[in-house]
Amino acid sequence: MVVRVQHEDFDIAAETDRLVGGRHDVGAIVTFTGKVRGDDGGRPIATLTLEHYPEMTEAEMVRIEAEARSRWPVQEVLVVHRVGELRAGENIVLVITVAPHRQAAFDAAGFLMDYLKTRAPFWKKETAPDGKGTWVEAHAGDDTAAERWR
Amino acid sequence: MVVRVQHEDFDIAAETDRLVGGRHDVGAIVTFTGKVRGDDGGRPIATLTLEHYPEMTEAEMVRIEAEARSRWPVQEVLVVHRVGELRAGENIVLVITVAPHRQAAFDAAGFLMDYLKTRAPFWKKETAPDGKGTWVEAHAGDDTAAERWR
Amino acid sequence: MSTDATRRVRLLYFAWVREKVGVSTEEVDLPQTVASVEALVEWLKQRGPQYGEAFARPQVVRAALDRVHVKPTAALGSVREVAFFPPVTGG
Amino acid sequence: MSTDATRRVRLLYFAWVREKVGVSTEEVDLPQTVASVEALVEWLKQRGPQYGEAFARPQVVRAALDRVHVKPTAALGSVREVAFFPPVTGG
Repeated sequence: MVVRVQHEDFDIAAETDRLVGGRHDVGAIVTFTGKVRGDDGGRPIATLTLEHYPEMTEAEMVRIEAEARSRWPVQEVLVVHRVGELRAGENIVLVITVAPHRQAAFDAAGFLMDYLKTRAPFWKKETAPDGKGTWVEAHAGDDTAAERWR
Repeated sequence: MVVRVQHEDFDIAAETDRLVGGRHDVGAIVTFTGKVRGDDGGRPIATLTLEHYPEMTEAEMVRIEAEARSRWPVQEVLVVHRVGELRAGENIVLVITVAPHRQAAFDAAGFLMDYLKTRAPFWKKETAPDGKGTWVEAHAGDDTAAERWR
Repeated sequence: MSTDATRRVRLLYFAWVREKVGVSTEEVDLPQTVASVEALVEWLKQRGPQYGEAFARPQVVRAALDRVHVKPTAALGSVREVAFFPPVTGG
Repeated sequence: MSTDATRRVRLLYFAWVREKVGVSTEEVDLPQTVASVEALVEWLKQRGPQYGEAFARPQVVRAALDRVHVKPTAALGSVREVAFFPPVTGG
């Protein structure tokens, strides 16, 4: 797997092409893109600031990748997570899974997102248009979603 | 929903941008791309020819869309299905789902693919490098996958 | 057979069903006595050997009435378009 | 306290835990008696009010030992890097 943490935006088409360009053994590609919404439960959001723990991110993602590969016959997996200050409407995270058949691609992508949400060391702070900052609280629903894979 | 049947290839980035460009209420985008593999269970495939029943495709896809929208809070749904003669490595089908949160986008995309596979009136004929044509047989697994949503 | 005892129906065939029947579409005047999808299949089989080939394994041929999937026992009613095809393999 | 009764550990803080503690990282010499994550939290709380604030609700602060998620009862062992942070909110 490739895991990248970067401030710059990602280009889904270019990333997909890098994984599958010219290959004839791929039947299914799933991409997930997470974006900054302009409000969170009615509270307006101007920017989202993402902080992370770089050394642990890498270690944790390697573990998550090994888990995904042991469960599903995926050919390629890519995770790109942005950090720093992002504006409403911008991309946050990209997951791409590539497999011969669709179910493995769908399941692995869902699994990676659930694990990213509950295990990867990233934290989001929302800043309202008036400058007030609020750390995003974890959703109990994310833990429940991740539990599905146990 | 937009459902398009066309011979020409699709541009995932352009289609995604058309659905979500400039919006600030989108949190999750899932894309599924199905591709022509160069072999089917060891049998080499040079081209795949897709035939369909145009008037029924439209009617069936409208029904499938209504079902997906009644089940999940999706903001946008797009299905593009190619027909005619496609070569190994080419795209066949694109599904894009757009939602405020990831689970709806994942579930709606999986549902749409399962229903496309089992209900949309398309038929695939594989042609081997030696010119021999074989109609693809339906997978029992696809019916099982579609049953999950009942 | 009087005209008011038949109705004109458009038949469509797809994939290998089309290849075996030899045409992709035809118009037929169906006797009123042909009242269900399975009765239509039996009626077609008497029209020529190509239909016998196409419907040799009737359980693997699916049907749609006016563009809606139906079972073999479905009543034709006042249907205008009947399609026969193998299990779908799109996506 | 003799040197061989302590070991040097690197502490990292993230998100609002970092904001409350006031630094993102520090090196501390831990007594050998501080043997678990929860014992380390208690030891930190005695160092100053900022730790008391950061760990006011210890159940919502998570920890990692050498970059692996652990429970509060986990033994520190020969750990070199301990991180404290709120439940993660990435993705």
